[in-house]
Amino acid sequence: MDKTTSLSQAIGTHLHNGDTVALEGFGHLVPVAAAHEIIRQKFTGLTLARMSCDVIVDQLLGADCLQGLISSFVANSSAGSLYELRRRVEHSDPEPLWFDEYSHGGMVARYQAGASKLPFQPIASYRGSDLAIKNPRIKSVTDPFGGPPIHVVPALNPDLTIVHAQRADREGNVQAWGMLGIQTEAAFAGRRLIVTVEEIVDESIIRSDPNRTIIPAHIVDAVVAVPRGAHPHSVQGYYDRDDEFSRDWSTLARDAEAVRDWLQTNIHDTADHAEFLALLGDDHFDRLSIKDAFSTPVNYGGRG
Amino acid sequence: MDKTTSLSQAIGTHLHNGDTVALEGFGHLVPVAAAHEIIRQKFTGLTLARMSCDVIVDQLLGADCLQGLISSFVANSSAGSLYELRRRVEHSDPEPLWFDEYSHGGMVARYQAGASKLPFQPIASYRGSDLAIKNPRIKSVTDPFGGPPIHVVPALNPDLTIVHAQRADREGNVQAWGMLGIQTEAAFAGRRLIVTVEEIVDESIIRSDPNRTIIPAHIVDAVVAVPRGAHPHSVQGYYDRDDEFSRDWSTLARDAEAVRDWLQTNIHDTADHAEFLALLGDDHFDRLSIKDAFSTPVNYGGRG
Amino acid sequence: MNIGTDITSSELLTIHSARALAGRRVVFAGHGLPTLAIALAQHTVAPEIEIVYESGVTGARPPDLPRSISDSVLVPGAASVMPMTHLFNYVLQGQRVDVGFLGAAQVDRYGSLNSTLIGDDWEHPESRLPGSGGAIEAMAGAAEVFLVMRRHTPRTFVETLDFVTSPSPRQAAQAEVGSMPAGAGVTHVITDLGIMTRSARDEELTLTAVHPGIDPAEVVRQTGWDLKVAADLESTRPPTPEELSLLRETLDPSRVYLR
Amino acid sequence: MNIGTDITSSELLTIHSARALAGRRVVFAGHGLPTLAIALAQHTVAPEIEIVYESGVTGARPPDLPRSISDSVLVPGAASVMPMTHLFNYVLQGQRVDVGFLGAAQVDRYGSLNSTLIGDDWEHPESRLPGSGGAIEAMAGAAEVFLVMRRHTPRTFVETLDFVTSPSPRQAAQAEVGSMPAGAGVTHVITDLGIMTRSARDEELTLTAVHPGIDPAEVVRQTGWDLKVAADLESTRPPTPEELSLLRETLDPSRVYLR
Repeated sequence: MDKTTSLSQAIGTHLHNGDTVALEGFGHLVPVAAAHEIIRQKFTGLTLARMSCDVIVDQLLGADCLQGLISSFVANSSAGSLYELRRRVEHSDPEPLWFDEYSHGGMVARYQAGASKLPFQPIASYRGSDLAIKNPRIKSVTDPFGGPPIHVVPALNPDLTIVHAQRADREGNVQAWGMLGIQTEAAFAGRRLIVTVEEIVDESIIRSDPNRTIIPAHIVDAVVAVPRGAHPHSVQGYYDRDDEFSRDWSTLARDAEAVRDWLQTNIHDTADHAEFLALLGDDHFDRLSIKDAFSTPVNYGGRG
Repeated sequence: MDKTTSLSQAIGTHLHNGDTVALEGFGHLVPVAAAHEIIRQKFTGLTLARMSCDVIVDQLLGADCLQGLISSFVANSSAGSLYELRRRVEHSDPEPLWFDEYSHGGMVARYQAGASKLPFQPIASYRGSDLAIKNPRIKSVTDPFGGPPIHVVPALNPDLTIVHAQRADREGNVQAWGMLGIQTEAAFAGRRLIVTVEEIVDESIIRSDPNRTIIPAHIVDAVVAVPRGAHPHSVQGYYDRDDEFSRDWSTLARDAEAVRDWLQTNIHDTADHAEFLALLGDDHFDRLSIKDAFSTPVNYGGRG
Repeated sequence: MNIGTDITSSELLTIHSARALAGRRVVFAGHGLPTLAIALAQHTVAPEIEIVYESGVTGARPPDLPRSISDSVLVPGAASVMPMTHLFNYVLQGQRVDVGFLGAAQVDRYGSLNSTLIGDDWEHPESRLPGSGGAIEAMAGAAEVFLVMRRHTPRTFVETLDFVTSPSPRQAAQAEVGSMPAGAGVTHVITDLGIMTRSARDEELTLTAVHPGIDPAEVVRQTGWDLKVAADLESTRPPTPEELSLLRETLDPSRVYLR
Repeated sequence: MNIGTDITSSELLTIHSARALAGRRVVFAGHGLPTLAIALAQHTVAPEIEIVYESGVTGARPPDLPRSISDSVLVPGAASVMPMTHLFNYVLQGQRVDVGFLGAAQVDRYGSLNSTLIGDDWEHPESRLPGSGGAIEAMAGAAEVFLVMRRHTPRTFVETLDFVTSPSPRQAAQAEVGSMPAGAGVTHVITDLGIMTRSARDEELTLTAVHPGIDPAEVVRQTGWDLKVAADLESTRPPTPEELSLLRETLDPSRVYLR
């Protein structure tokens, strides 16, 4: 079944106001273009699940798409603070943000339980942490094998998961390499799943290396070609991270009005990701170019 | 650190009588040569952990290496019964076998908990199964999130895990492709870890494709080159399965005396795996040859 | 040729198993005949089926019929090979499978299955069988389970299983602990005599079709419980020459499964 | 040149952090200076170190200093890239790490860390910090934790943390629920003033060395609790020209971390 579609169509079909949506990608393969399309379509009341926050969290907050956040790291990586997020958390400005906080290990466990249709997942690291005291969703169970009680975190099953990858075939078999984050688990945990990719490739390429597939087609609802869809994050083998963009954001976002202006110009006034990229300028990706380094082929040969 | 050694040295150093040893590999990449070396060195009182049994389980039983078995499938795949195993289980002949039985899902969960240093792992599939009633190690915990009580299986932490793979570098970064079974989890769950491989390759080959690494060097104690170390099972890209061998075993093993004779000739009277293979004959692997099918290289390029 | 007389029981089972897959998409293939049945379904009633194997392989297009679920012939050209953790946790327990296709040594009237032992003592069985493998997980996680049984006899269709390996939803509901199965349990049983179906949790398997020439009374006699027979009992449509030719000439010419 | 006067605080911290890694093998690198310190250690006291990053990369040999733990420059030529489930479950929780190398906003006398907030209300903090990331897991799973703190002040070395993100083993022992941490917690704290160490669970951080020219009384004043000073307090050995040259010319020539 051909599941390719446009980003606008995919988001419009599979996302609804009030949904919990997971956008995963750990500093690499981040579904930025998809986040922008969510802003463009003016969704509201969403709860975002995202382990490690970044510019898109500030942008979704600035666009008033989010009422809640489920996360374990709320800075802009090494680039500084996320000021929209801080205004919401520190001053309820312009309104409070429901923040369901874990550690990375806790988020990994929540996605795993969600993907596995288990009610919860045990985790060994929370004894003595104020996080386990403050967050009422971190609970404990007794150990029937005689050890001390152990903490458990609840399953996370987003209404929609969106991930970005290097490539997929038209059916939605998705391949990615480099740092993989929690994308496979987030994908299986989601009730619906959209995958954006740098390129749609012929299935013969996917099928020449089946161990490279991180998400099998049968759980994918829509697959969308969105070249440069992870900028300002990197895509291994395609383009480098744009640290300047991320640093500039942390400066710009100190001013709420500047965030509004940026969103108007860059998202609302552009029709799609291609127009967004055009604003960056034709040569913007020149300095983000990468040096090729190809894998040694392996032999999948069998009887035949 | 160079961790390459001989199979005899690796087994002699890292295995002890009475240990629990995991030999994993799901009809592919099975550490057969390592099992034979355990027989050759006449270990006793071992408990074997192995999800899906096969000829090596019958051989280890026939050689009186095992007092216990932890498993979830005790037939010789599609080739028939394992008669040494059946004699032990059905008739305590020549002596009883402690059999700790699960489903495949339960074994997966046990290895995961072991690898994760959790006391147990929840599992959703055991309600109403006699297995959960008969096996006292399948227990339950209450669900603090309001659902029904859920079954849990205990962590499995073998004293020694042995797996077989296509290739590794001398430090022990292990790469495998094709069907991967539970090898990564068994490796992390083990207190010690031996890896046998079809070939030791230069680290530049491993490092050209880091996502292909299924076991990182820092958990490996010994790495041993054992070409054709998985026969009669297949190794993707190297050789096909030897179904005739497996079928013949299920015939031969109906007679306990024949098993003893086979072990004497093929294991005890051979110095190592190379001598074992020599008994099969020079042209034995000709009919197990495979047709090449190489993966399309991917670009790992980054800044730099 | 008179296809009515030289059809083997294996062929009959495979063809009716394949037909039952019409409209299904994600199918989990257990050991044996199911693999062949799914291949036939892909060539006939259900081209969109994605087979998922216990070994983690999805979307396989093997040049040869695989000799087992872990045959490496499944891998070249497959769409994905998942780690076993993903297959068991995310696909089976994760309730991503539409049909789990299983075999068993014994089945009871609500579709509980025994693939563990014959006898009355788990520790010292008369006859030790393979055990669960992934059958327990397929039963608990798949939306429905199809069962193929080579021989329909009172020893295989029993009132009380010697061991409940994979419980029916009804059996699971009677237990006190654990998560309820996600699906309906066994909905189709295909045997050498006919086809039984059920759907609701407390519904028994009902004989809904017999193969041509089979007396329903004989099926009842060969069943270890008082088998219900549907009022509108049908006769199964005989294998077509196309189905037989696909099976014999294209899918299993060396008769790996068609013994 | 007079290396004593033009050494920056970052250089000093990095060099002493690197030295503390002598003899260690598997090291987990948090955000920031730890990455640079480990690189220096690999070039000097601990060539066998295998760095493990939160992003799943092991055995990285980046041509450039990575700008963060998720910089894709870490990947080409690395020994492995693990899925995040393996990194968090099998490596960190699996107790495979010898040293977790962390930073924090606040530390207390037993080595509990705060990287979550400043203020007294989790829901409405005065200042919201990044949060745990993987710090809680590194603290709980690593055999020991090294802490590097850029500024040693009474606001960062406090009697009571505003929020206990990553608890010391002593703090964990006082809780009633959960698994005890596997390791010793924070064993080394490297700051711009000196070095504190501890080992046993109920042992406080003790000032064991000060940098040349630093008065130990000043360190005590800059600490928010009554800091113990070792009877045999040492003066740290100044950075060597080799260490400085490696740092400045080879490892971080563009001063990503050496600000």
